[in-house]
Parts: sequence; C-alpha cells; structure tokens
Amino acid sequence: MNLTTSKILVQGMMEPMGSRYVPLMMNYGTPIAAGISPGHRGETIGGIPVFDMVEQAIESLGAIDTSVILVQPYLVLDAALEAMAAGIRQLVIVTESVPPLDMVRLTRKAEATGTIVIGSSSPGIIVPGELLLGIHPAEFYRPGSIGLISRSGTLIYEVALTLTQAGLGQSIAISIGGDRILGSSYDYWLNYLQQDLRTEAIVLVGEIGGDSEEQAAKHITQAIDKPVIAYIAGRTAPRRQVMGHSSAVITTQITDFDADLGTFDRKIAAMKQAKIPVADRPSQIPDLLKKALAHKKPTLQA
Amino acid sequence: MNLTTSKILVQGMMEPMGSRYVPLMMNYGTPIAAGISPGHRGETIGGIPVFDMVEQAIESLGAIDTSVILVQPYLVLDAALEAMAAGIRQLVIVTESVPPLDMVRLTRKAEATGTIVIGSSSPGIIVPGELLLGIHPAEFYRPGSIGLISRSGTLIYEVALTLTQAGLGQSIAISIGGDRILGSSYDYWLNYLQQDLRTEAIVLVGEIGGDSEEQAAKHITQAIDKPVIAYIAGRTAPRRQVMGHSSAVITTQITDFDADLGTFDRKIAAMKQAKIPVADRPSQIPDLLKKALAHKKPTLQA
Amino acid sequence: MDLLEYQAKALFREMGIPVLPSQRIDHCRDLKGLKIPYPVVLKSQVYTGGRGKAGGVKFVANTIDAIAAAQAIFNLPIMGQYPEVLLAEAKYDAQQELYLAVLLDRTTRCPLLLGSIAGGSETDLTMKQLQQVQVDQEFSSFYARRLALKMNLSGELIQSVSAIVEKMYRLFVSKDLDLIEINPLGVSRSGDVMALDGKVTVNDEALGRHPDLNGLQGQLPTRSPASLRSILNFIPLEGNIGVLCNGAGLTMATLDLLHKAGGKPAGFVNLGREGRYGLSPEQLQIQIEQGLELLKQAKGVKVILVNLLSSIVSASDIASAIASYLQRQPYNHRAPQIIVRLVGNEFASAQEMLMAIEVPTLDHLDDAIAKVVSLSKSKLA
Amino acid sequence: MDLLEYQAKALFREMGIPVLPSQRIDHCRDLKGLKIPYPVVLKSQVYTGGRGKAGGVKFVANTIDAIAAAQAIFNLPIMGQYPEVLLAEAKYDAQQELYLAVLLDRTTRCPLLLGSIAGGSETDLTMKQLQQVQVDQEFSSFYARRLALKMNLSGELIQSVSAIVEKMYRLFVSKDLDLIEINPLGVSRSGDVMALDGKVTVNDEALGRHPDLNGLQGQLPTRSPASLRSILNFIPLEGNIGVLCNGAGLTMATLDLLHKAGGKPAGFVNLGREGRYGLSPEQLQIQIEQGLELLKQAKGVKVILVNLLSSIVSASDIASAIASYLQRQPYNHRAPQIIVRLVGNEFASAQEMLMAIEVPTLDHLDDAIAKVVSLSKSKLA
Repeated sequence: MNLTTSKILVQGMMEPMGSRYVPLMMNYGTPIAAGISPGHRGETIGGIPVFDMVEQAIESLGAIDTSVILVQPYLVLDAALEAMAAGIRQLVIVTESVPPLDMVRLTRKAEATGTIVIGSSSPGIIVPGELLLGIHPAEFYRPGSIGLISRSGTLIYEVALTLTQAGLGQSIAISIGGDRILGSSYDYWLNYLQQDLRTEAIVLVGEIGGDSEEQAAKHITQAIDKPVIAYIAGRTAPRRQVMGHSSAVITTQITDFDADLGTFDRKIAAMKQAKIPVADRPSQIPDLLKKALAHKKPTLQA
Repeated sequence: MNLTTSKILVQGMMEPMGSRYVPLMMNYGTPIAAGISPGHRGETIGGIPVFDMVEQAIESLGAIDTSVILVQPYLVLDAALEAMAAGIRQLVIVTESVPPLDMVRLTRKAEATGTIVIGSSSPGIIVPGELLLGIHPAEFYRPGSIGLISRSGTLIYEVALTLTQAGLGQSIAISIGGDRILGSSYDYWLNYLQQDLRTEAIVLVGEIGGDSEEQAAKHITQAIDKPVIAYIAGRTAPRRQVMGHSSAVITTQITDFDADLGTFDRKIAAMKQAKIPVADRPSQIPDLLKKALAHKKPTLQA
Repeated sequence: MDLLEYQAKALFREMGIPVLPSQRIDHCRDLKGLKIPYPVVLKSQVYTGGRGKAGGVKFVANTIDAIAAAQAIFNLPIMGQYPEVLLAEAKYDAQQELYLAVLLDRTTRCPLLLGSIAGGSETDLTMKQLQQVQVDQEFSSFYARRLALKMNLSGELIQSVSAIVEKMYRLFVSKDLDLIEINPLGVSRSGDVMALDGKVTVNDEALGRHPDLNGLQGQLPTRSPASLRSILNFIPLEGNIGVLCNGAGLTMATLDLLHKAGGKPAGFVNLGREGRYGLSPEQLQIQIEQGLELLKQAKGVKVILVNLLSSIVSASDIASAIASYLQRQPYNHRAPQIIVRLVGNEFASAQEMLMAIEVPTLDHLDDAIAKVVSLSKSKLA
Repeated sequence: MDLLEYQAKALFREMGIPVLPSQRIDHCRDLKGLKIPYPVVLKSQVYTGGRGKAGGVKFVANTIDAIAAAQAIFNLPIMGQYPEVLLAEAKYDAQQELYLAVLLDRTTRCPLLLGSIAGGSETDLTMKQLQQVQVDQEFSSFYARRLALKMNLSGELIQSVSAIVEKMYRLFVSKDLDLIEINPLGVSRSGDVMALDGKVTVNDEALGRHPDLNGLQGQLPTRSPASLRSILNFIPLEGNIGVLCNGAGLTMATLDLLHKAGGKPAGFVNLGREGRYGLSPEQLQIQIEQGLELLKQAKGVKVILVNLLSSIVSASDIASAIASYLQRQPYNHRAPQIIVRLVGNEFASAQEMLMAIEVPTLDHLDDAIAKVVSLSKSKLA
C-alpha cells in the first residue's frame, strides 16, 4: 500500500454512503480526484467531478492509485473489477455485508493483478492529520507513533480515543474489515507497520471468530520486532453453532456477530505463546504500550 | 513447445479414441508414460498404466510434459484444466467440435499458466521417424527438412504425402486445429520452425475463413527468414452468411466448413504482399519448395 | 438461514441430485392421501441435528401406523423445537453411506469440498476423518474427482459420486450458500447413489438476490441486500443489563467489560456498523429508538447501557434521539434506568440535554460500565 | 442453429429481457382467439432478414384486417422461405432504436459486445458504425457499461441499456450461443427499453448439452455432442460431379482442383475429420456407404469422386466398403460412375479389388481429378 502519492477515487459517489462520507474525507484533506456514479457524468460534489466509469475518470485525470468503494453490497464486486480493469491497485471497501462468494471472486482477481484490498466492511484507513480513506471519525484520532490494526469498526474508534485521551497519538489506523472474506490480512498490515518509519508500537485490536489473530501472533514472532500489544473482544459473547449435522467439524458461528468460531481462549493462548501482552480492557492499552515502549527504547537507540 | 524431453500422457485412454490411437502412437515410438481414465486405475494398455486422475499419474511417475487429449468434446475443458492444475504445460487436443466458449475458457487459463495448446480438432504433431503426438498417418511422412503447418487434418496429410513422393521429407508437421477457437496460432509455430535447426523451409497449408493466414503472412514478413510456401484451400467453396439482420458486419460462415469468412482472395493478396509463393494445387508445392531452397541456399551458406 | 430437509431436497431435485420420492405432511390427515407406497419413513422437519436418536424418524408400514407415528413426531420436541411439518419418504436400501459437503473456508478464502466414506447419522465426524479439497481456482469437475479419490473411492463410484459433488458445488455457487451437506449419500448394491438427508444453509447477506429462497422463511421475498433493510434483533442473555451498541466488536467489548465488572447482561441490540449501506443519520436515530424499545420490552432488563460511537452522527443528535424517545414514554416507575455513554466534541451539550431528563451521561467507558453495574445490583430491582 | 424470432423472444423473456406481449399464430383462424388488444403487428417467422421490406410485417387494427394480412404473409416467400408461423405482437412506440449484439470473436478468442445508436431494420450497419467491447476477462457488468458509454449513451440509459447487454451476455454464455442480437431495442419516451426484434444463433457443437434448445428444431433432443452423432449432409452445388471426401480442408482442395481442371461439382459429402470422437473404423465404413447413397440420389450427379485419407482405416478397408455398397445396388445403367482415389501401403490390393468391379482407382490426386473431369464431360450424360 502506498499512501503518500495517492490520487483517490470514490466509487458510489452519488449514492447514500458517497454523499455522506465524501465531505468528511475532503474536509480531512484527502486528495479525492473524482467520483464515479453511472449516469452522473458532468455533475460535481464539492468541486469534485463525477464520471460514469472509472476508465473515463482516468482518461480525463490520469492514473489513479486508490479507490474507496461505497456502492451497495451486490455491486461491490463489479465496482472492484471495474477499478482493477482500469489499473487501480489499491481498493478500500467500506460497504458492509458483501456476499462471501463475491469476495472470493474479488480477492482472487486482486491476487492475480497484485491489488491490495482493504475490507469489505471496513471503516478504512486513517493517517491522523493527513489522510482519511474511509469513514473513521477523525476527531477521535491524533497524529503520533502508534499503529492500530483491527477487524472491527467502532471498536477501533474506541481504542483510538482511549489512546488519544492518554496522550498517545497514532501513526495510522487500519481496519481490515468485518466481513467473512477479506481482501487483506493482519499479516500484510503488520509488515506495513513494521516498515513504517513513524510507527513505534502496534496495537492489534482483535475479536473472536476465525483464526486471523492466531495467524497474526505467529507472524509477529517471526517477522515483527516493534512492540505489539493486543486486545481481544468477545470473551463472554454467546455462541451458537450453525454448521449442520457435523457442526463442530469446521466452523461455527457466533450469534449476530457474523464471526466463525475462533474462541477467545485460543486467541489469548496464541498471544501468550508469542509473548504479546494482552490488555484485558481497552483502557489498559495505554499503560501496556507505555511499558513496552519504555522497555524497547534503549534497544532501538542502541 | 519442447518435444525432445517429453514424457507423455494420454487423457481419454479407455475411451474410443484412446484405444484406437494410443497403439499408433506407441508403435511410432512415442514415449507414452501413462493413460488417464477415471475409474480405470490399475488397468494397463500395452503395458502403459492407467490412472484415475492426472495428479495420480504424476505422483507415481514424476513430472509429465505433455498430454494428448482424446476425451469427448464436452469433457475436453475439464481434462485440460485438470492437466494444467497438475502442472502440465503442453496440451494436444485431438478431439473435434469442442464448444467454442469452452475453448475460450481453456485458452484463457492456458495463457495464465503459460501452457501451449494445440487444437482443438487437431491431428496433432508428427516428427517423422521420431514422435507422433496425435493421429497423423505415419506412413505418409518421411524424415527431412520441410516444416508443415496447417489448420487442416486430412489436407496436411495430402500435402505431406505429396512432399514424400517428391523426395522432400519433413522435419515436423503441426496442425493447429480446425475448431473455431484454437489454443495456438500459426505465428507461434512459425517462430518454432524458424528456430528449429532441422527445418530448412516451411509450407503453410491454409484454408478460407478467419484471418489467421493473413496474420501469418504479416508475421512471416517481420520475423521469418526461412523460405515459406503457401497453399490455400477453398477458392471455390460455397458461401452462406449466418450472422443475422446485419449479417455482413462481422463474420459469415461457410456452409458445412465451420469457418468464418476470410475470403480466398483476401488471403492470396496477403500472401502476395508478403512475397510468399502460393501453390495453386498441392502437387505444385514440391516445385515451389525446390525453387525457394535453391534460391535460398547460397544466402544461408554465405 | 437454515433450510429444512424437505426444502433442501427441493433444491437438490431442481439441480438433478437424486432424492427419493417424498411428500410434505402438514397434518396427520395428509397421510391418507399419501402417494408413496409403504413402507415409508416419517421424519421430523426441525432445524437441529440428532433427530434420529431423539425419536424424530420412524419407519411405518401402513396408514394406521403412519398416523400414530406422525402424531408422536408432531408432539416430540427436538432440542426444544416442535416440527411444523413432517417429510414422508420412500425407504432406501443403502449398502454404504457417504458424507459430502461444500462450504466456504474463511482462512484460505476458498470453497472447500468435504467428503468421508464414513457417513450416516451415527457418525461423529471430525476434521481428521474428513477428506478436504480446496477449490482454489475456478471450479471444474476434476476438483470433485479429486475429492472422490481422496475418499478412496474407485471404479464407477468415482464418477457417480463426483457428479453429485459437482452438482452440490453448482448449487452452492448459484444460490450463495454457506453450506450444503448430504449425509448420508446412500450407495445401493448396484452402485446407484441417493441423497438420503440434506442440509442447506443460505448466506443471509446474499438472500436479497435469491427471492426464491428468501420466500422459504415465510417472509415476503425482497431483492434488496440484508444491510439495506433495517430489522433489529434483540439477542437475549441471562442477566439484567440491556446493551444498545453499534458494531460487533464494540458490542462484544462492552459485554466483556460488564461481565468483568461483575454485571450480568440481559441481552443486547447491535445497531451495526456505519458501513451499512443504507443507514442514514436519520435512520440511526430511528434505530436508536427502536433499539431502546426492544430492550425495554425484553425480559429481565433493569438497566440499559447505551454505548454508541459514530463518525457522522454527533453526540448531541444521539442524545436528542434518546431524549425524544423517553419523552414519548408514559411514566412508569418500573421502566429500566438508562445510562448513556457518549463521546466527541458535542459531549457537553449532549450531557446537558440528557441530564435534564435524569439520564446519567458519561464519556469514559469504564465509568459508564461501573455506574451501570452498580445500578444493576441496587435494591430498586 | 438459427432460432426464429418467437423462439428467441421466449429466451429473452426467460432471462428477463423485456419483450412485448405476443402470440404465435399457426393458422389464420388462431387470430380469432387473439389475446393482445389491437392494433397488432403480424410478422412472418422466417430465418432470413429483410422481411420488413419484403412485405412480411404488417400492422393491423382489427380481426378482419388481421386475417387478410396473415393470409398474405403466409403466402409470401421471403428469400425463398415460406413462414410456418407468424408472430402477432403488440405495437410499441419507440422514440429511439438501438442495435445490440453479443458474439464470439475468433481472432481474439473473446466474446464481443456490439452496439450502435443507429439500430432498426432500415439501418445498414457496418463495422465502423458499431461500437465494440471485448470481454477479455471473466464478464462483469462494467463491460456492458463500457459499451453503453462507447455508444455515447448518458444518464439513466447507461444503466437500462447495460442491464440488457448484461442479460444478453448471460444468455449467450448459459446457452452456448454463436450470436444474440437485439435490433432494434426500442427506447420509449419515458426511457423504458424493449426488445422489438431478436435473433439468436445457437452453437451447433454445444447443442447436445442444451436439450431445451435442441428440441426447437423439431428433432428429438439429445445430450450427446454433435460429433458423436453421425448425420451426414449433402451440400448441393450446380454441376455434375459428386464428391465424397473427409475433412473440410481436403474437401475444399478437391473442389478447387475439380474447378481448376474444368469440372463442375454437383455437391459434396464431407465425412469429417478423424478427430470426430465417436467415429470408429466400422462407422467410417458405414458412412462411406451412406455418403455414396446420398450422392447417388442427389440431383445431377453423373460422376462420383471418392477421395479419402485415413490413419486408421486402410485403403483396402475403404475399397471393400465401396465394393460392398456397389454390389448391393441393382444394375442401373444411369447410375453415376465412381472414381476412387486411395493411398497408402495397401493401395495395390485396394486397386485390384475395385478394378475387378470396374471402379477406376488411382493414387495420385491430380490423375483422379483429370479422370473425373474428363468423364463428367463425356457424352454418356
């Protein structure tokens, strides 16, 4: 992901999420070059031109790096394929509840074309003070040196707010998304944060379901040497198995949380094994971070 | 295409074409390592073991270079995808009348995996005296230095026979296939013959329909410096347009020849423009070849 | 959304997966018009497994037995569920019973084909016994054959079983399923195969583009994605604190904090993320009111915690939605006490507005949790 | 295989492409039971274009006019074809008429979407006026929007026209079509679209896996690929030499050689390549006999040239198939003379066998051609 030289597009410009969130992104200084909404060519929103198709925008404005996708769930796949066909290689899918098989096809194409996909069902990326690619509430964030990654939306806001209130600003915050099939993994973003010069420590805000936190813990042991603090939500979440006759076999789902089973205990165990401190509530994260940074700093300066 | 170190598989071993043509290939000395026919694992034909799936054969025998596909038309796509998934990168599809949209999907996958596909509807490749990958009648061919390419089946036999009778042996003969959508083009095989050390001259046996002869003529001007002789069948073939209300627009079909329009005159004009001598009957090809070789040889030795 | 066996089998039949002649029985009297020759199997149509062991499956040889058995099954709850219909089906003489399934593997982002030669209702299948094939590229029949070989099938069964797997896969994709399972797939002495029991789970998010399936739930079919509709659910738990929150992660964190502080959630309403395509700021306000109403009516709720974070709806707009809801309520001294946690630039005005109508409003989550838990334990129960 | 307009429209309706209310008319008397309100359009159902100019389309305002018009159309040949049915259809007031098509481009091996804002029956579309979009990857709706933009559509027509193109594409793929064309697509004053005329060509090779379409030709539907069946066709030309050959290329070369030598082919039977999946050596022999019979019965055939090359059927097997056919024929001095061209190791024995029954047999193609042409010009006509 390249966030520095981004020329940005919004797909779904004239649809409900577009008209709601584009002003937020613009106000934050995000360089939105164009919006896409078929049939609306020639219109503008806050001075930003609208085109019928992505390729039209590129023809008129030159290459685009990133598209923020805000179209309705059943149109996300097509919007993403359109963007990839036009050469865009960074996609942020904010829309929630994209059908899983659409995401399978989308991510397969993304892999084939070398496209980075954030989401679906992601508030996107915020670089506090610089860039908002998505719908993070800007007022919760302050520039700083803590990198945040999560699958959640509002929970990453909560953690950011807690850090901000504790005087710990953020270098970047990324939600990889809450839908079942996601375009990018924790691992990709851990590597990004590892290389990001401004990031001094990382907070991984996980939740039950799936095994991405377990994978991330392994990956941290192997490839990340910046301090990492974890928090996992869902210790007391109600469970319901929905898989069928041999239901315990592969996967189960947590009622109303749209998350496959990956129990809290298993995730905590994985973090412990990777020697990653786990906060038992969001408000404990700043303390753990401060400890980790104090411990780490001499090494970094040595 | 690599024909020298080939370990070869036949898909459709126990089906009608398999049992008919595998003995011909074996008798010609073609190194057939295994046959595939689901449900027939453990059986053998002429000492060649049969497996249920390609990957099973590879597990047992090691990597395979080439598969000759003899399954029924509606199963060709799956057989080819199975072979490609198992790592085979050279396919010869003998089966005729594969549905065009199956070939679209097949060739798209072949491009993505770097697989060379001959056919569909091709008698395959013969290297006289060495190798038969397909169904060419071996007795018409003799080893020599003329490379033959064609879209036809029996017509390439006719030309080979004419050459053999005139004392001109063949280095290799390839039919790219007679179906509408083909895996490889004349251009690919012209390049192959250009690089093939044994080939001194090339005969392109074309026919009306499509524009592959026109493309080949252009390609010859640009990339081939060995002598090329052409023959085009279909000067007097009956025509029928089948496209619809605006039928003359894109394409027409020649009754019963399953060939889109590419008129004889257009093809001859393309050959003339590329300064390629055109035989007006098969029996004229040997003379034209001898002339071209006589003319060319001093240059080659200079 | 889970389908009942008879609904799953209707899909199987449509796709050409062989199923036995069968008939849906809504009332015992329907058995008089049975068109399937005896002996017949009567099966309870419930959403849970294990009905065989529970007595929900009975073989009957004539109408009199059938009516008696049907009465028994209609009155037999399985895991708490009474069947609304039974399925009467022909008997099948299976020599062998296989397990087959297709589902989506979240980690690899690939559909998975599953199979075992040890199928049947008695089998306790585990990951290890099941053979798996990842569909890592566009599907083609050879993936199904790969499963058949892994299951150690041979001869003609390779083709007949892989043909079933292929049809299951086509159904999986064409109907956006989360799961399609045949267990058992009966294999007769002559090698014919038959789907004897089946389970289908439809993906809820894709339901809007399958009006045929959507109608199976008894709702009116709709073509809009689930996230465009705004049906809120109250998920009941066993305590006395109701939670109104937005986003799964934040809701789970809030429940965890309540437990940690010694509180007991009575249940929650999750308004969902802000990425919900159709959710406008106005709708969020309406949903806040609907959520509060659901919590008020829920059993055992003594205190309500509202914990909402938003990037486009300000704290004071949330506060006014809460205030407007409360002001429309008739006075009831037993109504649950509401504690609100809000944040953001407009917190002060929001707090003022809510304090005026005696709704404690805090901006620190831990403080709000402490307050709620303490209230939930107070004598005013 | 071409479909008639009413058959194409049945597919359109199935796929959700809007078509007008219409009714198939087999006899003039069917018009008495017409369920579509007048005014109505009656259209000749023939496989060729240009029926409008030829008088095959008539607007009628009442039953009396309709019956008169129908009688006229039933008796009007269009390019030599009489209609077996008419289509009665409601009238539509189109503000604009577009042309849309999907077909497969052989050179690029991609489906092509075609469109023009200058549609309608009067239009003489050329390549240049048509906008093209190559579907170079798996299809998605944006390809259809790309066409709409190239056609210079704007506003809501982008979505409504691209929705039609998308449905055409889905039909193209799901039914293995060679061509699907809507011309014109009517656009009403309010921006609604309607497929006013349509043309569908089904791919013959894939017909075996679409029994629903296969049945439209009046044959029994079959699930086997065309190449597994063995229906031979005689393609008539205008001379007096019948040709029995195998393979399109060799057949064309043989016809060319006959022409070049001054001969005139009366038609040919192409037995097809040896790559035809189902063609066993035994079947080739049967087909030789069938082919000879077709040529014998064909109009104007005076001489027959048999030119067959095979890698698995020897010259002597071919010779004995010809001999066995001829020996079963009753003597007829007007039966066409057969000249056989054969090659291969067994040529000598084949020649001997055929010479014995007075069938000239040669191994050089040019010699055989010369012999046939000379016979075709001899007085014994």
